[in-house]
Amino acid sequence: MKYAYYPGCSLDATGIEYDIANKLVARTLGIELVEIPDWNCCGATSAHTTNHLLALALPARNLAIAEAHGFEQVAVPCAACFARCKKTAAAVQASPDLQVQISEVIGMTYAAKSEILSYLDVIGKKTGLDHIKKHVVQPLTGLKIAAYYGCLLVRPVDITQSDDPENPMVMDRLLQVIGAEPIAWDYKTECCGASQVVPVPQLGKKLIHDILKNAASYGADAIATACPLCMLNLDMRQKQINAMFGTQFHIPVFHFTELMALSFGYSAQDFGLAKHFESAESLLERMIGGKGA
Amino acid sequence: MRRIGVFICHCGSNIAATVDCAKVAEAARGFPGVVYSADYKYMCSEPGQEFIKAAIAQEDLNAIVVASCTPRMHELTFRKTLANGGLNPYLFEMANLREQCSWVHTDKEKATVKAIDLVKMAAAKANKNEELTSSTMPVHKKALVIGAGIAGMQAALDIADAGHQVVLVEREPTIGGKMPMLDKTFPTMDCSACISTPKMVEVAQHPNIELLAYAEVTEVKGFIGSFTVQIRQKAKYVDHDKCTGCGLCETKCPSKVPNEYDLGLGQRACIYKPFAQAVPNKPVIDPLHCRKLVDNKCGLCAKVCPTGAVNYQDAERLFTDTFGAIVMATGYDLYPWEEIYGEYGYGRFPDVITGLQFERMVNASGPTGGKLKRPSDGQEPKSVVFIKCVGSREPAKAKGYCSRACCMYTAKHAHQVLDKIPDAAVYVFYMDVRAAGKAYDEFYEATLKDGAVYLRGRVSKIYQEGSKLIVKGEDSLLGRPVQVTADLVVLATAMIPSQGSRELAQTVGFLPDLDGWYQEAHPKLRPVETPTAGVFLAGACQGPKDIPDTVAQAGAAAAKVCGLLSKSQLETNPMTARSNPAICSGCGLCVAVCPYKAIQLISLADRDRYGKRINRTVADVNHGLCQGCGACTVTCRSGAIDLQGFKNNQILEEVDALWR
Amino acid sequence: MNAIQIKMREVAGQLLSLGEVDRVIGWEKGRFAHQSPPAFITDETKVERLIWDEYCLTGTAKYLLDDPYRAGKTGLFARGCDARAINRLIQDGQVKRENIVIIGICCTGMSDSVSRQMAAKCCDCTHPTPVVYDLMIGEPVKPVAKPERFKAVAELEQKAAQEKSEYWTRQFAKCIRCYACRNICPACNCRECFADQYRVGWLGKQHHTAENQVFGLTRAYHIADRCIECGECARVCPVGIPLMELNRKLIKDIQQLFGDYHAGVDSETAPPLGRYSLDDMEEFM
Amino acid sequence: MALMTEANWEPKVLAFCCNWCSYSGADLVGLNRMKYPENVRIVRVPCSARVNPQFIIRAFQRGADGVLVAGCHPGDCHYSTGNYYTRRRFLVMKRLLEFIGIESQRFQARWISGAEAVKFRDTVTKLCEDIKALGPQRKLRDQK
Repeated sequence: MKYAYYPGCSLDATGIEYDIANKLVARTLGIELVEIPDWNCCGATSAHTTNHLLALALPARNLAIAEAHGFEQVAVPCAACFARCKKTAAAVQASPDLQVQISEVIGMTYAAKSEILSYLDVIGKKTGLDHIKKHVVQPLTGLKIAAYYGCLLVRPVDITQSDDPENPMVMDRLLQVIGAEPIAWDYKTECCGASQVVPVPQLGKKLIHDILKNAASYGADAIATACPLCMLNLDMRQKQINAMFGTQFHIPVFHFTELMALSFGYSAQDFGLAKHFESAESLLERMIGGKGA
Repeated sequence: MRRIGVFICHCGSNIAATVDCAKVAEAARGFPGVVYSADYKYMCSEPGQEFIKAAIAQEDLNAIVVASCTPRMHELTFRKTLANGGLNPYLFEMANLREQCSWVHTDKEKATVKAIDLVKMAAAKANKNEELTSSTMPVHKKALVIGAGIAGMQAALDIADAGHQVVLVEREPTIGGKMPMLDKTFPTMDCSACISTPKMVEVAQHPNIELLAYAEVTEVKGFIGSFTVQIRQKAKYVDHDKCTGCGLCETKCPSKVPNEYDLGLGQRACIYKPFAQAVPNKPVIDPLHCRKLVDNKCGLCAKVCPTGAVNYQDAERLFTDTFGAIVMATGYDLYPWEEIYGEYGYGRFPDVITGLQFERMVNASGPTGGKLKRPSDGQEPKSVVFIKCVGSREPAKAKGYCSRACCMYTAKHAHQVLDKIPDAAVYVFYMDVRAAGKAYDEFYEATLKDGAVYLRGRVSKIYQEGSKLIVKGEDSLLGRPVQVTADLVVLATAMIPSQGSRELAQTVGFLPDLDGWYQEAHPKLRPVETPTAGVFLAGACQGPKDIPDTVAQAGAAAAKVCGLLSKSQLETNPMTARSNPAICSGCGLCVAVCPYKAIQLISLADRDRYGKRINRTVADVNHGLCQGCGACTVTCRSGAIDLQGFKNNQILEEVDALWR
Repeated sequence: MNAIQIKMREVAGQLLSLGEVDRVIGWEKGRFAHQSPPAFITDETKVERLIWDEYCLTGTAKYLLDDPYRAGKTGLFARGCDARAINRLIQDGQVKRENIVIIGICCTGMSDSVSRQMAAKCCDCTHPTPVVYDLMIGEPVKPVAKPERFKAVAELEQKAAQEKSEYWTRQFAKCIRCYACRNICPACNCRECFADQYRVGWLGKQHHTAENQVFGLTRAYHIADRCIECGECARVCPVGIPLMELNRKLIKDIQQLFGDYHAGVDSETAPPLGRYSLDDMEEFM
Repeated sequence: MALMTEANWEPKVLAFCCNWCSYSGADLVGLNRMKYPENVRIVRVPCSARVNPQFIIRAFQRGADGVLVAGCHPGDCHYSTGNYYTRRRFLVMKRLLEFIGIESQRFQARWISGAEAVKFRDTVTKLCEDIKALGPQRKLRDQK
């Protein structure tokens, strides 16, 4: 399988280990990821609060380049980028006028014909769980993991085409295949507070706290994410949360592809596990006898 | 030859001020077929009508045109005048000189030119008018009521009290429907069972009502006045003639299953009456769970029955009867919220229940004896959250309509919780409070005073934390998220048409609306009739309703039925479609467009062009069903099907006259 | 072509001799080399009359209506257009499927008797292979979309009202009201045509352009959602009125307005003007 | 009556109105004493679905300068579904008329309820104005 790959800005910076893990997983599974040449920022939350046309034109340019290179499918690892790309495609498909307007703005034709997939769906829906299972050499047996999807991967459902916006199961099934034990918990699709934590810290941090608390209450050893922003929030801010709420959370947070890479036999050095704030060392020690480290 | 008389009305100065009536009358004398014309101050007055009658006699007129006001006002008046004058009333035509000429124009010369044209058109049509006569159809003086909830019972009683025979069919083992399941009724808080069970008994004892519980309608043929209906009596496995209803069998039956009547909150035996006051107050055997019927084991009920009423060999029975009218009263079901509300846990939290389950729980004769208990642990809830509009007003995932009764029963539930558990906290998540009804808003206000906390906003998530339910939502008035820790959550789920109602509508011969509710013939003017003549609507099958509205509508439907059954013959409207078998080629295109299913293809004995005896297919219009819309006429390329009173040649003649 | 002709005679002979049909309708060689008129054969020894050449232009199905109540079964040679015509007649209740044995022929197109080029009606054919048959001669070909058959209509649509009016006035000025278009049309199967009903007065008997045009328009509307595009009307018109342009205009609009519909491709789907959808386009608000 | 010449030409517009909605809407214009041009002549039919497109062709043939078909709004048909057929028939017929050169303004279909007196008045007023601008209708006409 061959996909145009749109990493987005996060995967070039705070989420660089996600990018590395994605590529490791792709290599193992025989998926060819071709990075869209000369890609630009998707606009994320800033663009559509500023100018609607701009918010659509930014992703449209990336998607148009992918189309020009003949790609029928685009893989997007970041949930925010994914939401923006999907929204743009839907808007252009719904309005021929808008298509003309956008194509004029970006200086190339955007037909909105290619299928846009989150990287989670590429692995979890398009690749085949049986195929993945064949590559598992180091099953993560006994790892109680909370699969966390956040909001932008699942909502609005008519844009994202999520399997179930209230109780998605794609990542859960994937984690099960690599030997882990996904838990049934309640905060799978609650907001991680990404856009609140800077302007309204007390609100944003409460959102993070609630997610950690619910995961902990169900006995999760770790949390798996499919978005660099969710990852950053849940991982980086645990210290602040503990200070603010008087809690003692130290829950390792992973990109789902990191866990897959581990199960495929890669070691933590192969990607950037050391870049995480909450150390996973002792957990991995317990899990796979330090083979990961 | 038509000898047409034309009468121009001044309508005082209403017409005469803007139209030169004498000039119009004069011009009319030149129109084809017109032998007499006159103008007069008030044609509709007694002398005006006498004037027409006299002219009919003196001038030997055989068609009349009156040019006055709109035919919607006086067409019937003048038709009677013709009849009194000895002419067929359909040899009449009207020109609308007032509403559509003098009142809308000011230039007298131009208005007069137009008036002449209008009279010319009317005269041209009158020239082609034919005598039309009504035919009659017999009326079987017996009504069928389908569904014996409060709507069906009320309709049956009202029809029966008027002296007509009624057959009341109910598919459940007991009549009563949902109303006896309820505890109290808003806003008066009188006991629901106390007012509905006497009705059930009254139905059972009424000499004019034949009750067929545990039965279903399987086939309907015919039309208004004589519907031939096939009814299937399900196997009861208990001979109700022998059974005394002592209930011994129920107490001895060793198999227990969840009781549908208590919505799974309680249990029943496999030989059972749904509830204590069931009518008929005699049990049936549940063939899916009875050990004797499933495995041929047990047989205890037959052994203990003192009258030998249990009969495991019982089989269903089909029989046929003829009715003059049918009342649909099939009621509603509740939306299966567990299928789509992932945010409320897809039904996996036992302490999230529906309003109807709450009713059973709060009901003194219900599974908990009227005590509010959490289904999970039997504890008394101290914090109860109600969520309204679950499935209603939710076009994105469920139904777009409002279910109408939920605002009030939720207010009632809130009040009941506060009444029974005074230290309880009650929260109601709502979108709007729709309390339009007599004493409804006062009731809602009282509930607020009782201490119920109304939070305007939707609930986004319910999850379990320990033994508690965490309810997350929004207070949209404050613009803040809210979180409530609850012991019990009660959902006001949407009403949906009862299961199987769409198929039943097809059986009876009409179509439900897009949501599956039974479509009334006209939303304003014919709210209890269906487009199929002789089929009427009562209660929630037509759309969500509370009890008072249901009963009122049932009474209205009954009045319509009584009106119909009070006649022994029905006079049909003669302005209906006729098919000319000589021209009809039997293509059947007209059959499909008829909204009343009035056209069918029949076989006609004929000879072909070589003189050989053949049978060929032609369209045939049932004049009892046809309402005279004329949609069929346009589908017929050869004009074999035509509409009496608005025939192709009559309308073409009107068009032609304008440029003659 | 000869292989088809050999097979036709063989099949016809078998059907007649086994008594499965008591007549077959096909084509034979007429007086002129460039005409192959229909043949009606009841005797198995006469099957040699049947031919298959490039001038078998006439549709066979409409001949079923010449004696619709005859007792025996008819073996009907049917190309794509004839098969759709049969469906048309079945759907309109004019013939019964069980009374016909359809011998399908996969047709590659016929030649115009005058120009000797591919006949216009065959150039525009979308279903060369029969859509309904009992026996099949030849190799089936998939239906082709042929959107270009609407080209003439689309071009005319672009013209000014005056130009359009002049065009059609000129065309119908030629009409001699012979009704050949109606008589050959499988969708025109009324027992009594509106054009013959002088009592109702749908149409005057006078032969002048306005009446001719009203006839043409009315006929086009009558078959609007039921025309199977066999092109016979235009082919038989002795004065060459482009009748298929009117029919195609209606087919094009109906497809655009109410969704894809090809009359006669099956005998079940109701014609679009005999049904409706709540979501139909709204331009009368 | 003065002979109609080019100079004093007044258009004649034929309107087919369904009895239940549009005809009573037209009556309501009168009851409210609102005014519209004298050029309109109304033919009453039970339902807009009774209007055979052939009637429209006939009107143009005989000399109508414009034709209006008016019925109840979709969903409000007195006979439940009649106007849905009307809609299909005249969506098609309108295009056919344009195809043979009848200007689009000359034939219109409109949904006018029994309460929409203003809509009736405005519709026929606009129709008459459009037709006056176009001039007499000569296509499809009988030669006299």
